Amino acid sequence: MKISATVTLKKDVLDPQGKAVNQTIKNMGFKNVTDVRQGKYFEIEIDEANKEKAKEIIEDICKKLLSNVVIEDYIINYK
Amino acid sequence: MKISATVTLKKDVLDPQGKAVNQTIKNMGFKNVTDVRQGKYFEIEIDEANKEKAKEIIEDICKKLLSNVVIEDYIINYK
Amino acid sequence: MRSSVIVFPGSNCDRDVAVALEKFHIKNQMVWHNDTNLPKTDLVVLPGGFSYGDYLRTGCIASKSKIIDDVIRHAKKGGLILGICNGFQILIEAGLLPGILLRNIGLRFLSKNVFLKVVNTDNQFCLNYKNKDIIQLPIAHNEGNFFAKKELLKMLEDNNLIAFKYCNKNGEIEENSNPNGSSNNIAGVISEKKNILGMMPHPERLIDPLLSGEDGSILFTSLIKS
Amino acid sequence: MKITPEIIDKHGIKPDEYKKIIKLIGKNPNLLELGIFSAMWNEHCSYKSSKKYLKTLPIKNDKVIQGPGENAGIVDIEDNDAIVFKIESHNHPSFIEPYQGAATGVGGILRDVFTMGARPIATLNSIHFGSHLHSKTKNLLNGVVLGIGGYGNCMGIPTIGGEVKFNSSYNENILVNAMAVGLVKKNKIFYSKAKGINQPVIYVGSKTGRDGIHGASMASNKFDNNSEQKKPTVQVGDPFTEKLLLEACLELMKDNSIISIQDMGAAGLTSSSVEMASKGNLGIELELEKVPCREENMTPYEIMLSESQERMLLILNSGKENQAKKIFSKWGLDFSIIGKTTNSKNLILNYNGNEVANLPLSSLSKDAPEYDRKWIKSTNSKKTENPKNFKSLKISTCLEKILKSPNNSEKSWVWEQYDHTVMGDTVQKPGGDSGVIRIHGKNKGIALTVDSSANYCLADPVTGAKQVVCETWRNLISVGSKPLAITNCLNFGNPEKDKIMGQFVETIDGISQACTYLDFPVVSGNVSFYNETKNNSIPPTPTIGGVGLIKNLNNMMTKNFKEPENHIFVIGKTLGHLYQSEFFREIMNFNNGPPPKVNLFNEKNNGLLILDLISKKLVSSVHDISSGGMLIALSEMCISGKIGAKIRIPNNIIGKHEYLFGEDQSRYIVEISEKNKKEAIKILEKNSVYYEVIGKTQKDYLDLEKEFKINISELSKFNSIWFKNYFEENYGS
Ligand SMILES: Nc1ncnc2c1ncn2[C@@H]1O[C@H](COP(=O)(O)OP(=O)(O)O)[C@@H](O)[C@H]1O
Ligand SMILES: [Mg+2]
Repeated sequence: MKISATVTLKKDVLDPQGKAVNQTIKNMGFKNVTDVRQGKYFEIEIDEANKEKAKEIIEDICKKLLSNVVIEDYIINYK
Repeated sequence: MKISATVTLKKDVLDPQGKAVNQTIKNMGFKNVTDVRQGKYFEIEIDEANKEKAKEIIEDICKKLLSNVVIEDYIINYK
Repeated sequence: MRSSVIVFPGSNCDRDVAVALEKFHIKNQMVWHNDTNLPKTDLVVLPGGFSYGDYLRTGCIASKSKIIDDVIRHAKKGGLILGICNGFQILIEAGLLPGILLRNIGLRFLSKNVFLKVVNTDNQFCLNYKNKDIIQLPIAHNEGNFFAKKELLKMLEDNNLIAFKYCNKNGEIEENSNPNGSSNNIAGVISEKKNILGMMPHPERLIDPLLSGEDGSILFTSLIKS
Repeated sequence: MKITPEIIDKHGIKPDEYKKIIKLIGKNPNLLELGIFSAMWNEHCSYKSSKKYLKTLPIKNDKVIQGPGENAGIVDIEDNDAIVFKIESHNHPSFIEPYQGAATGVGGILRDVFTMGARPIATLNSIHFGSHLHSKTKNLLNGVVLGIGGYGNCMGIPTIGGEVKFNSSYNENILVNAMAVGLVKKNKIFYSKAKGINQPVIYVGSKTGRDGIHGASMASNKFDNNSEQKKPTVQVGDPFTEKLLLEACLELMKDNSIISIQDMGAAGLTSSSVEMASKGNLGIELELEKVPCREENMTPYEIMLSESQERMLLILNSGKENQAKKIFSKWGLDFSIIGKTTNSKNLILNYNGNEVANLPLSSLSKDAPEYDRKWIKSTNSKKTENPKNFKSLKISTCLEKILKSPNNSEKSWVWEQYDHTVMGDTVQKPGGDSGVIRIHGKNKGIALTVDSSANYCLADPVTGAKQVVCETWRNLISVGSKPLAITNCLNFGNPEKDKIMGQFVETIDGISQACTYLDFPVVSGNVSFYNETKNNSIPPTPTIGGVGLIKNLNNMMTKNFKEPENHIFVIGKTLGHLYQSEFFREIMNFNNGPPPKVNLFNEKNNGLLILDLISKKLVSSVHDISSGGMLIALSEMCISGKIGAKIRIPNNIIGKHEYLFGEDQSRYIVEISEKNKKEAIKILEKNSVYYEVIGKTQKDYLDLEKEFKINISELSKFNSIWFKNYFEENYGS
């Protein structure tokens, strides 16, 4: 099963990359872009047919590794 | 309008980060994870009510800035 | 004094810091990240470098290494721990120091000498800086932007847990001499028990007049001062 | 599969070359065999256009341990220490994907160095871009610098020198040349030559993917029924894996398990296996299913032609496999026994038990084509045309404009993105005439520099090439090192054009003359042809990387003025040659005319004299005069020393613009204290070296009598502002 997860910085955490991308987009002339936040995207291949079980495992991995809970949030997307 | 885009390495392109993350997940004892690919995730706030127009702009930004089409693919997600 | 430098895959200042330790007669051992136990040691050093290529988040994967459990035990017993650059990032990911290190504000790797104000000399690492509180050390990092939320910043300031701040050559702590965007110009922090120091600048790179300075030496001579 | 003329063409093989292949191997090649020929016989691997001329370079003296022909060159620096170094280009990949192109360029050249048993101790780079106004330049510059830094920083190897140049002739063909330098014990050098029959052939490092299967990939795509995606021809670097590979290789090299070792660079497994076996005059047999692969269903064709990075091929003494495997698995790297050496003198490839290729090795190496291409002499620019009158231009305005120009700006924006102090032995950082690295644990060091002068070379390839070698020599001298040897990267257009071939031939001639005269041999290098787009060729751009030895680091010299009230000497004669100068280019927008003449006698004489003054501790600072001329050199000494100077222009000169901005060769500016003046002059006169005393250092101001007086901090601003402004418009991108 393929499951993807996105990890983003919490709202109140500074996002230097997103900020810079936003600025560049503006400089390129796209005036109506008002904000950009950058995060990480993971595509995980898991050998587990049971959807619920897979979900639990990915949750666990997100918490323990893929995100730093102090500053980041994660979302898991099931296709 | 908020639109997000994910940029991932093309299928045959080496993904050193994904590889290292995959290995770590294995070392942490999650035996049934077989592959991880890592990409970038962007959340873009755009001041454009027309969905089609917004889509076009984001496409353009993805092509020109957020991805290098030589090695990366991008997907735009409309919520 | 005995020290252990932990070597992670991708560490690249492990030799440099070992050279510095030995120069000041600290008996050092290199310890592989995959070992479970530290040898008998007074000081644990997590060196600079790019452990695991800086992949995922800097210091994150290394903080899951086998040896880290024993490093945490060492910390709890009050043993000394020094994390330099990537070592600082690992300490944070391992939960031994608070805050987080984000990408430099300019999004560029920065390698240059910076001025630092020694803010706290009341810890084993900075004892000898007493009379010389403006020093110069090199930085070389991509992710040294120390970020802490308001409450944490206040806690660090109130409890005097900041070791170094970026400053100008006159010791003034101002925006222009903040190379990476760190909150309150913070370049290094210490733990509440003052036995752990994490810092972005590299003291081990300035221990020789030939290398245009010796401000780093003082940190090592502090360590051996009893 | 039938090999059609179209397939042959797609593999870059000419019809007569194809005939030659059939004759050499006595059969029609299959697709895999054709792919192997295409890789081995292309210009990049075979040097078919350049070989004839490369053979004429001076490659020996008593310090040279290894000249061209191995992964890198090696020179002796005494006490059983030796320096391994080479420069290589990664031009085309960097234009397509600047970050990855530049990064893998650094990765590749580092492997060339550590494959010989050396620990890399420094890297340098020479990068050329199009006009700063060209739409692609900013992004390319940014990506290349990030890529070089990204790889070198992660490896923990200081990047301590380089050059950055802009010229519209590189608009569609940027140059990224990377140089790596390593330290090895003289008695622990490893070579690529295979020895012994039935010895195991080992693959280590990263897995093989479908990276960089070049032009050939297009051909193979056609045969792929379900060809879903266009295959990537750009390799992605993984500096983390390379760091592990470095440490694992050096660990294994501690004992005598390795018979020979070769990195997989261009043409990957093909060229590495062919080179090792043919150098050893042996055969080699590989089982391709044993090659660790990253993707499923990789074909033998893809496996042999992949250019995946961070891989090495080893031949071990049989019986040492297990012990070696332990080391590589400790570092988390793939390790696989993929074949053995044989006495057949053939390359035999098997895949799941079937023979899929069988070629005589000689057909791939020594019998590969070697061309004597047509060439014509370059029409050198003459002093016929002159620019408009410049005599009335204010010197201060010209100085400001030159200091602020992209090519003459100081480059700290670039080198501050490179870790240049890691390893704790950087005794002279970027920004000086050469970087200097201490030999770990000792009080000696090596000086390193890379240089090029494409403008001079285009105007007159022979003189230009001589000049670059001399400039390298001068940069090494200026920091107090004895020049030892060079490596060279020859960047040119299409050698099938007689004009370009002429530039190449003449460049080699110039390099040879200078290196021979200065006893400054060429020990390694690389040729990059076909740097042209739509018939626009780059100018001939030989890049020279030089290495010098400082036996006692207490004698190292720097260019920054040290204190006020010292005398300023110009060593060497100023004739005022302005053609091809930065003054003509930046101020007059005038690009014609010949480059300055190079007098090898003066070059050597002046250089050795400077070394003598340095070793006798008679000078406080030294800087060579190069592009921009005397006033630019003076300004740089002021800026870096934060010390001013008061200069008097002599009366009896041709013209002050010529005097101050002329680019005559073999000149240095030196700072000498009152105390040492007499002694220094005595030595200068004894050696009949031409010198002038042009003024004195002073506090805070550069003061040119009757012309201007400017504060050093302002001067410094002029020189540092360009990069900041260029990128601030587009902050952080
Ligand atoms: N311009 C040159 N001058 C001298 N030697 C050269 C030159 N170009 C290439 N060589 C030598 O030819 C050999 C093969 O070069 P190359 O194919 O670039 O090496 P690699 O296989 O390591 O990439 C090397 O030993 C190199 O030093
Ligand atoms: Mg090689």
